[in-house]
Amino acid sequence: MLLQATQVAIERGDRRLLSDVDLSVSGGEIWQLVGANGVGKTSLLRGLAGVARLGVTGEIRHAGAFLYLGHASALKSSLSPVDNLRWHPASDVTASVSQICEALAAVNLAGYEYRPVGSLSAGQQRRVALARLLLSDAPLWLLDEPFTALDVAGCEWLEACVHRHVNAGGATVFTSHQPSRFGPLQQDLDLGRYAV
Amino acid sequence: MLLQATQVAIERGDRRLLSDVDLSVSGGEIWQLVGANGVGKTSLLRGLAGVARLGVTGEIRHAGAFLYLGHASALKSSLSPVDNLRWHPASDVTASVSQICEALAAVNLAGYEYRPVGSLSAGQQRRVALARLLLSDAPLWLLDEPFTALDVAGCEWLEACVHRHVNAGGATVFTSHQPSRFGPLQQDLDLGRYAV
Amino acid sequence: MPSDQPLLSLRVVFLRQFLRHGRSIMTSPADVANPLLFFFMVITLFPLGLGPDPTRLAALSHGILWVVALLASLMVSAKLFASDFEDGSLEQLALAPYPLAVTALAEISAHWLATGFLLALLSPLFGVMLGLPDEGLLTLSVSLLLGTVCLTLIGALGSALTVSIRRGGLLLSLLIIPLNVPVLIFGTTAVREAVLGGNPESWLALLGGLALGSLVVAPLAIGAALRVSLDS
Amino acid sequence: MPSDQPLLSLRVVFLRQFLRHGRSIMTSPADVANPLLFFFMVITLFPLGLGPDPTRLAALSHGILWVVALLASLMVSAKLFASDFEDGSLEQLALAPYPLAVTALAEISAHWLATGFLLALLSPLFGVMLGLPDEGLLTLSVSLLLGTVCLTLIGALGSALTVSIRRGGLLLSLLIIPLNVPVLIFGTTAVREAVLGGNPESWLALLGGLALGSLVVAPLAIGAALRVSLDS
Amino acid sequence: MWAFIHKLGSPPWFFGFSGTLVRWLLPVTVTLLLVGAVWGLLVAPPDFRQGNSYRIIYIHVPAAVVALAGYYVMAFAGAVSLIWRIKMADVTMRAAAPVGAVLTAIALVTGAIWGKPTWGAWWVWDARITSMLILLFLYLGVVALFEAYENKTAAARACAVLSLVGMVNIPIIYKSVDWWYSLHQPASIKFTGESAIDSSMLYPLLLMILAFYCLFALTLLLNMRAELLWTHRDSGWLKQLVGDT
Amino acid sequence: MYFESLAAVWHMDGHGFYVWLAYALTALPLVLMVWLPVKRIRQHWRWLQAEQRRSAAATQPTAMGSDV
Ligand code: HEM
Ligand SMILES: Nc1ncnc2c1ncn2[C@@H]1O[C@H](COP(=O)(O)OP(=O)(O)OP(=O)(O)O)[C@@H](O)[C@H]1O
Ligand SMILES: Nc1ncnc2c1ncn2[C@@H]1O[C@H](COP(=O)(O)OP(=O)(O)OP(=O)(O)O)[C@@H](O)[C@H]1O
Ligand SMILES: [Mg+2]
Ligand SMILES: [Mg+2]
Repeated sequence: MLLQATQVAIERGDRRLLSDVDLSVSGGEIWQLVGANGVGKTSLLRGLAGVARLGVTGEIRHAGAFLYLGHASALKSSLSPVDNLRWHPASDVTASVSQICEALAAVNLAGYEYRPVGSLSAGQQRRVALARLLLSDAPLWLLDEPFTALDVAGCEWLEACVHRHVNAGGATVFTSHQPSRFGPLQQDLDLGRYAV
Repeated sequence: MLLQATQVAIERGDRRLLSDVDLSVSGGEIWQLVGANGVGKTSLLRGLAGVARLGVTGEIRHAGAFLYLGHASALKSSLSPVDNLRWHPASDVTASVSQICEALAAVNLAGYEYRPVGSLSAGQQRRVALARLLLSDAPLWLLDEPFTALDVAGCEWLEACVHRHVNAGGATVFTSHQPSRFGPLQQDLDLGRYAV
Repeated sequence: MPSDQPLLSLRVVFLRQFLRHGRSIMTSPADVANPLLFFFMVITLFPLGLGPDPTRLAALSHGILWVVALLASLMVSAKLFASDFEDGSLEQLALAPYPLAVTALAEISAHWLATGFLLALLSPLFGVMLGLPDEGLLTLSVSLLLGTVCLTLIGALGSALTVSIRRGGLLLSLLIIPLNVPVLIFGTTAVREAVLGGNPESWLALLGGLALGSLVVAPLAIGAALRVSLDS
Repeated sequence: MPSDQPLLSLRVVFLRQFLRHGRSIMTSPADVANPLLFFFMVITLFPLGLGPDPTRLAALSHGILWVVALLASLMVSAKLFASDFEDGSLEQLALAPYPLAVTALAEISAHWLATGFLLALLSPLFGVMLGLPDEGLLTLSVSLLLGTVCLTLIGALGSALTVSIRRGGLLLSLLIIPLNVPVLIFGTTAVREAVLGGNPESWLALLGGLALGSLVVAPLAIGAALRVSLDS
Repeated sequence: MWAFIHKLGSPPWFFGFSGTLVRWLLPVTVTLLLVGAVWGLLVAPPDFRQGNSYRIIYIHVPAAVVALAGYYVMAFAGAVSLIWRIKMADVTMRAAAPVGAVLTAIALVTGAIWGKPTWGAWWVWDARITSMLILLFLYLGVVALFEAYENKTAAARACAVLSLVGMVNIPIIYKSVDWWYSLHQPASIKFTGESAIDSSMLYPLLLMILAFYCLFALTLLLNMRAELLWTHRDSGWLKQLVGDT
Repeated sequence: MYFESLAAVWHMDGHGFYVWLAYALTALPLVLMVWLPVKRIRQHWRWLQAEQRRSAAATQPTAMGSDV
């Protein structure tokens, strides 16, 4: 069991969004948080990660490390992708330049290693953020709309990446508005059912 | 002919992205700009709209008004949707509060009229920006990734909206990574062919 | 956006943009109160730094008040266009069928009314606190009224020039401090003349000339600078 | 992120974060130069505002230098956590298995080294420009060295408290100026005593005490404030 | 004692208790204020040096004293809310800040008015005056910070952190401003402060100080009740209370 | 009573302006400080009562709720 959430309720700005959400994620599982705009997917994911604590009640337990990638990509736009990836704020792991360049090549950004991130296109910036997946060894991934701004090839790469991760015993919880990204492999948590 | 671009070339930061792009858009047409991440879709659209002029060469002619909605939504996060929409910076048209509330209801934001935009979810903010489509009478729409962050119902609404607009003699140029949003109705401009 | 619609006259455009921006300022009283409070607080720092001796403070008061007004206006206008640039409003403004100079000037005017104008109105209060002789109070107020027009316009120019720079935008706009020097000199001299019983009018006239001049020149420069920022 | 990996010691975490931030500052010389530039430019305003009489300026110089140092630190720390908050780095830092207080302190230290420390080192130069007697120069430098530690920490607290507020603007200055008053008083008094031949040591000791105290208290408050900002 | 504090943290109990308290406190405060003001304005003899202008003391000093005490009330409430997460403490802190700011402003304004006939200047940078001004800034900072946050729970936490830091700072600020002033003190100003005050003048002053303390408590309670009514509008106990009336 | 006449009370040997100004500028905020929260409490209370009546009307059979 990598993540165990019981009876979680989410409030934002004095308004209750979700209540009694139960979720347990084990290795090898892919979970998609499903729901209309504004139902509380982002809020729940932030709660599960522990980024926001105010207004989050219930029990959330992690076994092991996890990697959270939110809407904001934690990239400094004046630094290059290499400088940005050299150190991940949330973990102890520091990557070597050659590892980083490999990861950047994998997300098809070879040649952009030393440009300021701010001068990349929307999809390229998202790719830099996703390169973190390759540099982390956390078994649980929490990804908020990771497919946004990616082109078709990018989406395929990300899907393959998640498959590999899951096959290696990891687990992924993600949000996306496109249904059934991973076909029968994935499980849906429909937040509409928990909305207050 | 609502938009006529001939021999357009785009440069960004000393690097030529696209050259010899020709595009002519007439009423009733839907054009999708297609291409991989970083090929220059956003840059071209900004060039067509005239937001950026440096590095854009070639001839671009508009007949009539147009509405450009970019990545940045031109919404003040501390103001409410109603205050934001009351006046569109790029046009003379001021909308009445009742019109605005109608438009907001159409994008399924009834009840959020007077909350600060910054406290809405990603998709809800996108919906506020798209409500501008309903308040404008420009015949040409230039939309950069308008489907981003929208849920399934939102995407359907936007598609219907574009259909209506086009049936009424308008035209739409948009970017999206999902191919063939509008099936046979749309035409693709594959920027990969013009990339330098 | 070269549109078919009959273009509105520039005056109407100005007024509309002015009202819009004014309303957006008025919805948050903090936006109006904070610059004044900031001014007040920085003024209290000077007696704390220079010592409380009333005669000495009185002799310095016109200089202190003017320098602080300059700093306050710098800090306040440094971010004038920042949010417009980041959220895409500036893009949209640039597409409007009117010169950016006019719309920018409207925004700046609303901003000035909420900061410089109020500051000039309340400045006699601060003058009294620093012991500025009564004869100088009116001149202080008038000189600030004219002076903050220049200061705000010049600050807006700095903001327009640096708005697209990712690092250090705020501080780079301080590079325009040299442009403010004449304003500072005319302003302080006017108040000093009034206190000493000379004739401040000629200095005030000079300030007025500066204000008029910058009202003509600065909007054009600001419009051009905003275009450059959008293109970068 | 309660991880299985052996946790690094806090010292290592601090050092690593410090180096990272330091490198990021070093990549843009503007970030380092700007506070100095601000200091320099604002100081040149005073002779213009107060009149160029050298003896009078010399008598006021310690106060002016300290007030300007305070304002510079105000402007610089205002944005300390802003970009971290906006681009999501703060979120990630909050997930790290270490107290936010430690990582924030590391960032602040790097920031101080690039601003306050340099300012203190170069301050004698500015002192000479304003005619501060030679006896005061060393004390000025030392007092600024200790004082900017407090100023930076308090500024960081203000930044942490206001980072999530959309119309923050000047709010930060309003919060921290009152807290900076003791630093200003101890600092100016130390320099004055040195100039007058008194004993500045006791005032410097007070400043050192303040610096130590804020090194203990401020990081905790900053950590709590950053958490609040993430939660809001 | 602990049980009492615990009960204070419970909104229904507090609402009932504060209702009774307010009903007593309101007439008491008004009476004290009126008696004190009439005594100070009309009955007490004039000061032998300042004449009748000294009568401002009967509002000036009470306002200043209570304003200073108010900051500690606010900061203490902030500490309680931060450590024990008691909602009522939030509400106390939130209510205390504007009240304290107004009292500080009153002390400053009446002091300035007093200064004109006494020193011939509306304002001088005296130690006590300056520290009072800084106290006003501290209060305004808390008020402004609270208003700036949209999420009021987060706002209360942020204000708690700020007021705690402010509380640590207040003695330092007061001491430092004192030293600052005594170092620079110019000869031209004499503060009448320390001279012994005659009992015929002292009694109304003490009465007014008591009255201002009552007023502070009263406005605090009223603000808290208003806040409670709104935040608990959906809770059962309040509905029952409304239904009963 | 120290003063002999009302005029003397008003004049206070030349200090009347300052004293009365100070008292007026104190009385005004003090009254507001008490009155504003009292007004807010009244408003909230009335709102709660109205709410209760509304929900009572909603739960009751419509035949009886005709007066609402
Ligand atoms: C803007 C002006 C003024 C401010 C802000 C101010 C502030 C204060 C404060 C904070 C206190 C309370 C000190 C304590 O708690 O012990 C106080 C007390 C007092 N003030 Fe003022 N004051 C001002 C002007 C004046 C003036 C002009 C006079 C009379 C000439 C005056 C006479 C007194 C006296 C007699 C006391 C009480 C005695 C004492 O505690 O020493 N004040 N003032
Ligand atoms: N500000 C900038 N300065 C310099 N180069 C830039 C800048 N912005 C973008 N570029 C470069 O221009 C190219 C095109 O960017 P653009 O944003 O137009 O791509 P796009 O087709 O919209 O991509 P996406 O699908 O990711 O949105 C990219 O390779 C990018 O690196
Ligand atoms: N900062 C905030 N303050 C108050 N309310 C907020 C805030 N952010 C979001 N909300 C509200 O919380 C609800 C859920 O927001 P959230 O971002 O979690 O939605 P979401 O499911 O991720 O939506 P989307 O599909 O649009 O990303 C929304 O209704 C929104 O109005
Ligand atoms: Mg979301
Ligand atoms: Mg793009």
